[in-house]
Amino acid sequence: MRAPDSESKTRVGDVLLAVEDVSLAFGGVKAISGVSFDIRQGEIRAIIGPNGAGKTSMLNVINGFYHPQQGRITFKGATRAKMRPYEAAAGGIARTFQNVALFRGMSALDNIMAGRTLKMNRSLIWQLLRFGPAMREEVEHRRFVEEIIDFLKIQEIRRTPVGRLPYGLQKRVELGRALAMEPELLLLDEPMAGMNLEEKEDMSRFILDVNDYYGTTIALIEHDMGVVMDLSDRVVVLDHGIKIADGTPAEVMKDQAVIDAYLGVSH
Amino acid sequence: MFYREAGQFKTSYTADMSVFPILQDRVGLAIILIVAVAIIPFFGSGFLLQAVMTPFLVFALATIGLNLLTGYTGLLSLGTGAFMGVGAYACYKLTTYFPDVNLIVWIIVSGFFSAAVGVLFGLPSLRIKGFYLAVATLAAQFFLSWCFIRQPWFYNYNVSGAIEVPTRTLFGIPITGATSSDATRYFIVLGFVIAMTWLASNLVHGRIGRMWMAVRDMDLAAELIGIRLLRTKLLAFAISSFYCGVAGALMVFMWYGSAEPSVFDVNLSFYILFMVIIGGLGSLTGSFFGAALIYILPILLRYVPAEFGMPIQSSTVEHIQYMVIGALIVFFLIVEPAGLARLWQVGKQKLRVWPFPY
Amino acid sequence: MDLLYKVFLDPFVQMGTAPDLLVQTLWDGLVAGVLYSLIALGFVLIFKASGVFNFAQGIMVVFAALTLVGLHEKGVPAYLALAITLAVMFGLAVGVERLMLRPLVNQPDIILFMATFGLTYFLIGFGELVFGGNPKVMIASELGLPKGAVDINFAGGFVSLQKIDIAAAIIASLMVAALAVFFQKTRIGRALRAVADSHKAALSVGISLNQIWVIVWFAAGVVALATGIMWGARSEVSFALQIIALKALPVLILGGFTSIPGAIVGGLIIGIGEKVGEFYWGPLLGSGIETWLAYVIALVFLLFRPQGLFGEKIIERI
Amino acid sequence: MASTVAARADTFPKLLARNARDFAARPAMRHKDLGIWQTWTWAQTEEIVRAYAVGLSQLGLKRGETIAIIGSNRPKLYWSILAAQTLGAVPVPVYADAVADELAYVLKHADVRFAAVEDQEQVDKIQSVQDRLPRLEWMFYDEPRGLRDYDHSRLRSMEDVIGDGRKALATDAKLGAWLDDEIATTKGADPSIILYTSGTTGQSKGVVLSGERSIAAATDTVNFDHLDENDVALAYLPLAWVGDHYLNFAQGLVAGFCMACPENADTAMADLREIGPTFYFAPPRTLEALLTRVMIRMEDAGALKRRIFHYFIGVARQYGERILNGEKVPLTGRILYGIGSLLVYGPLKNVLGFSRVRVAYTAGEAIGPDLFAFYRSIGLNLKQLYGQTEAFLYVTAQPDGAIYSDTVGPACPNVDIKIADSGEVLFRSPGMFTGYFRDDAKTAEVMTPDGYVKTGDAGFFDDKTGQLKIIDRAKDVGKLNDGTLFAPKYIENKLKFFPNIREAVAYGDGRDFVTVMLNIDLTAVGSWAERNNVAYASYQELAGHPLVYDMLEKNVAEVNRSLAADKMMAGAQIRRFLVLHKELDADDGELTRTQKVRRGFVAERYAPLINALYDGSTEADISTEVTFEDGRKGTISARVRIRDMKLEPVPRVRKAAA
Repeated sequence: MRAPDSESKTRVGDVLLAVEDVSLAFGGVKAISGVSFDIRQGEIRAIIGPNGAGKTSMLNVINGFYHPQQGRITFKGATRAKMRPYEAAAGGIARTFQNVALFRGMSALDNIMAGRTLKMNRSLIWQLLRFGPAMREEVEHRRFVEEIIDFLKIQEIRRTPVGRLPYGLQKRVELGRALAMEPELLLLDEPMAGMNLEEKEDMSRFILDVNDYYGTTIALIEHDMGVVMDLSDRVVVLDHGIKIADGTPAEVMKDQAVIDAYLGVSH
Repeated sequence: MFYREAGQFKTSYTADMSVFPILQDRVGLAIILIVAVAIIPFFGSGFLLQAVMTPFLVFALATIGLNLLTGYTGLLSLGTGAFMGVGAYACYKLTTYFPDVNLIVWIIVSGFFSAAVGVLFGLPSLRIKGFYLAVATLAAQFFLSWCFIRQPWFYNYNVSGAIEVPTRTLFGIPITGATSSDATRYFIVLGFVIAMTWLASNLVHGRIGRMWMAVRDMDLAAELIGIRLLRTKLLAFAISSFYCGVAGALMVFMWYGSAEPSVFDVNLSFYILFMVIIGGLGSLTGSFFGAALIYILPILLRYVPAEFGMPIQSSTVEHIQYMVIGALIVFFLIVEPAGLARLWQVGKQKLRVWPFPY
Repeated sequence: MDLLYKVFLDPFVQMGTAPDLLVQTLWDGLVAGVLYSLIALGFVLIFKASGVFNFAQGIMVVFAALTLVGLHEKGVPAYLALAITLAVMFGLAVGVERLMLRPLVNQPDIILFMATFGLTYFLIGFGELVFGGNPKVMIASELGLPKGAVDINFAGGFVSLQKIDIAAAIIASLMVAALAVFFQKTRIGRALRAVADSHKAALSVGISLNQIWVIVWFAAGVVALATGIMWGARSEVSFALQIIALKALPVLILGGFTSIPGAIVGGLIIGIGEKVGEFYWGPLLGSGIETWLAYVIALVFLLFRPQGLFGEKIIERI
Repeated sequence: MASTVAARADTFPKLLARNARDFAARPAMRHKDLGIWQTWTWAQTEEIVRAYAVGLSQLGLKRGETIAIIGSNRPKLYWSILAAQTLGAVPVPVYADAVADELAYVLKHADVRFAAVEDQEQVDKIQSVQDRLPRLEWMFYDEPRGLRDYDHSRLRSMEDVIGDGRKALATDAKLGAWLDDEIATTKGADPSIILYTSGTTGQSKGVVLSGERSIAAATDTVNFDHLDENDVALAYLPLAWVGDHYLNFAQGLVAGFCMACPENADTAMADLREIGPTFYFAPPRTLEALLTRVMIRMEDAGALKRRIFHYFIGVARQYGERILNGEKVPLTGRILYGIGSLLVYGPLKNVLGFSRVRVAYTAGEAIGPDLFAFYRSIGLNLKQLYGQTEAFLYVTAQPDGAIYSDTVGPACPNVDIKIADSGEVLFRSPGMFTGYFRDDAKTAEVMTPDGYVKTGDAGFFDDKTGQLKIIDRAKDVGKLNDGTLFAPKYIENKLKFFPNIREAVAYGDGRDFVTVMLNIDLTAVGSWAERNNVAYASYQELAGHPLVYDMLEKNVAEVNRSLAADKMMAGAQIRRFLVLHKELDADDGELTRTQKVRRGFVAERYAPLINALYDGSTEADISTEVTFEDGRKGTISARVRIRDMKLEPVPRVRKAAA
């Protein structure tokens, strides 16, 4: 029973992240050219577009993995020129990946615990002794992580090495790891790729719950238009690295440029 | 089969996160410790202490050191021998200049020297990975080896070019040199190994261990959750080299008694790397298994046939040893690429679910 | 000041004042470089076709040379010994493929790398067991290789070129040329190149991966034998050579792991670099710096061009 | 000893106070939550319950009122029960998986103004029938997930209620004394709880139990099985079922032992293994499923291990029960059994979580002799009991050392049993109920004038063992047209002892002969199909497979043989049978929530099939409506084939011997 729409509008606040006139090229090949859009506090923002539209590149620019040749990115009011990914992480941007980038040799629990790294600060000496403050810190964060495990309903697989988990669960663990960072902005790169209907429904539920429960702002890339319609407050549409539409899902669906772009690749 | 886990439940995270959560494992560990501390030194022969156990422990310590770097952080190093050498030479120089300070202190301090050198040669790890990094560590290996051979200052200008361990005492008991007993030296090495294994285990089970493994498993994702790669890698280099340095110092002071510079050549690096791989990357238990197999097995090869009245020429034995080790490495890699630690784990798992197969 | 002068000026002054010595040093470096190149070539062959970083290439050189000399010592005529050695190297290739590569297929690189360590140990033990561990003299003259030196007057002094070195350079060039022809013109060669790109492509050429492995390991064995003969003729046949073989690593770093021209150029750079370094700068530090100079050159190089001389810049994608 | 003191405390809140005093630091409740076993001592439990009670009273819960408790086994729901009882209010537990209609009926019948529920699912369910429950005022939930945006004017989290109560207790000094007063005011004869029976027929009835009787009964059995504060039980059976309320809640409070709640239904097995209970109850169904899983998992073991396993299971069958009963066993037997313990039984019990079990019970239906023997032979002290909600569970229970698979034991301490002329079992017990809630007519119906309760079960005392033997529901025992005695359950149980048969329904009363409808066991038959390369795409296809029919025919023939051996039953052999195309399901009303077949309902629903069984057709069409897990409805149709059976000759010669 989700809050009625009118309420969800009030939940959306000021601009959290603004992308202005960003261009990115790899050795002459333009991936993104002159794209501007913003993400507001508390909203679920979808980035859609046909394959090769530059969606993932856009996320990579936002969290500092790629450095755009041109344009500005303003996050929480601060405009930055060049940012390292770990600085983006420290600033409150978390991320999941299209092809699950979990730490395969570690258990689900350890993966999510790793997401707490930035929040933990006991020194090497305490770490070596692993009692006193270091252990208290571990316990405190373990508790936090257990809440996430409970939230994502992955209790049974806590100790399983993630490499052995089915794909859908890996995606869930990855979301858990991102949540463990307590991000202000959560970037989800095709969170439902390769999932069956049931898994998709579960994941949609989780995304809405995250947005609702933790108040996390979410930017997601998704192919499934149904999912986008259901989840997102606003949608930005990219095609060949250019923004072709921006608005509510309903508006975007009616946009002729969008229809053309999608018809071109319809399958 | 021996496990009775029903009823071993955890009511706190501290208990849940302990390194040995199962009672039977704790009992097993206690038995091993008792044997190591109270039985071997009193009932073992001098040969067992001096030629088997002490070297085994030294190698195990070095293997743990390299495992922290290669197994946990995923950084391949071929410079272990040199880092061990730094520890040995640092300790030698320190105790020469300050003979009154207790040697145990210098062994620990020599680890810091080794750590510093390790960090220096770890700097390239920011930009280079995999085999490329291995070459960087080879540079360290050959450069440092060269230093030990060509720079007489390191070996106090001895004519032999080797370092001789002076006699040092602890509470009036000689702990190094010809007058010290095998048992004393064994105890010191054992103490270091137990303490440092415990510390390493603490480290890898906490935040730092997770950071290392994150870097190993997927460095890009690690960076995106806020891990600073260079710092993390350098920390791994520092701590790994610290362990190797201490192991090197122990090797010369508690085992060899004197050492030619060639002891710390590239072959030692490979030797330790074998132990890591055969033992199991990313496993402390495996480090002990690896050291045991690679070091103790050849000893058995040498003495067991003799015991059965099959005298074989010692050079022949050595050649066969090489062949057997080589073949074993390939064999183990084929049977279980994840090393003895994995075999151990699988076996343990089998016992835990016995009589079920999985 | 004095030190700065010694490091930055004095060596160049020496080069200018005694160009004959410089040329002699460069020649020595070139010859060493040729041998490094040959070892690196063996690495590249195997790495290209199977992705295995063959640590055992060094010991294969020793093993091949040892077999050749050992057979001759036991009374086998030189050329017959050469033929038998080739057969042994083929047997080795088959054995490696059957007993090592096949069971380890699809394992991570580091595991295959470690397996070649095992192979190294095995070959050391086996070689010593059969032929003994003492250094041996290469049967260079029996194989028809030239002896003695050619002295060339140059800039007031003279440069001494060993005939065997000239022969080495020529043979190495021929071998590289032969390999180039093999890769470009023959069906198997094309398959080998295909396999470097994708395993499926190789299958479509109609050659099984296992056959390809045998072929490349044999090719690497032939290269190793040639290297071993050259090297042995210059010094002696001993197991110390396997450490020198590690020099191939910096060569590969410079040249890239998959490029044959890279291996040649890299080998020459390293060979010349370390001889020149040793001759002019070595005395400053206490000599013997050639043991590590190659690695430091590679390391410095790596920091500026991590992808190697001929490699392409890698764009990381996530 | 705990029980002697317990005799003086005649309500559960009084017992709680005693435990908080006597066992203050001992664990009262554990719950696997957030990865570890969260633990509350008796002292903590009392503090929480008192705060909770104050919180509830502030919201208006008063003496004599009812409060519904709905959800799985969770500490907060048990505390809701205790908090309500502290105020003299009466808790009414409802099955968590009850559909909205059942829920509405119970809540309305029990006249609840409050409901303590587990989570969003239950809140949604109640809200969907809210218009039928005008008296319902407040709902309290344990799990806040998904409920944040709900209208909270009539909804509160238990955490908040407890928190408010705690604050009130801290600020108002008199409140504590008032609470003590409330506890003291409640008399032992006052209703303590109302348990709604799922009932094999018709609407459920509210069984009212009083505090003093509940505690008296629990005290007897606690002494009978020597339970004390060091014991641990896993509360994994439905909280609304008398078994859970008796075995875990009442016995736990009386003995002061620890009740552990699993993380969720999926992890119950793993949690069982972790917590390692010392007191364990499982219905035969669960034990059977467990054994099936053991055997299937052993199939995948290596040949050597499998041989070791089967050899020592054989040894156990030979000596295990005798060793458990303390009988004389040859030395070789003891040695072999000792080795078996080390290699098989010990590890097996460990993996199943039974290592520490001292006392285990099974009840609810007949248990297969092999099944029963298996568990006992590996050293699990499994016993049978017979009981019902109206008795507050126990009527009979087997004492250690006198265990038989086909009897349910002698009368429990202080229990009187009579067999009526009709064969019906009647009892009078310390824990017997005070009446059905708001249904005096029904109460009068089951009580005899001299104060005995009619169980509705037919049975007799076995001559050999002196223990009670239950054959069937009294009203279900019928006669064939030729006058032969027909006890359907007796036949069904014999069928169900075959692992391939999950459920059987026998018909024959007022007919010429006996017929049965069978349900295959998907796990067992599925694994058989896999081994024998029998391809199938659905349950329906597998159930109708000719090879499956062949296999089941052998089983039916064997049952006929055993029926023929019994002179009473020889005439009631199975003449024809069929295999149902769908599994009988509680969601479709075919089974009760405790998984018993509702014979009448099934007969109505499958009337075309039953007709076909008796009119000689070889197959029949059937179409039934089914409810899916998510509540949607659909229809399944099938053509079901019918097999004729040969009858076994009745061995007259043995008549003399019998």
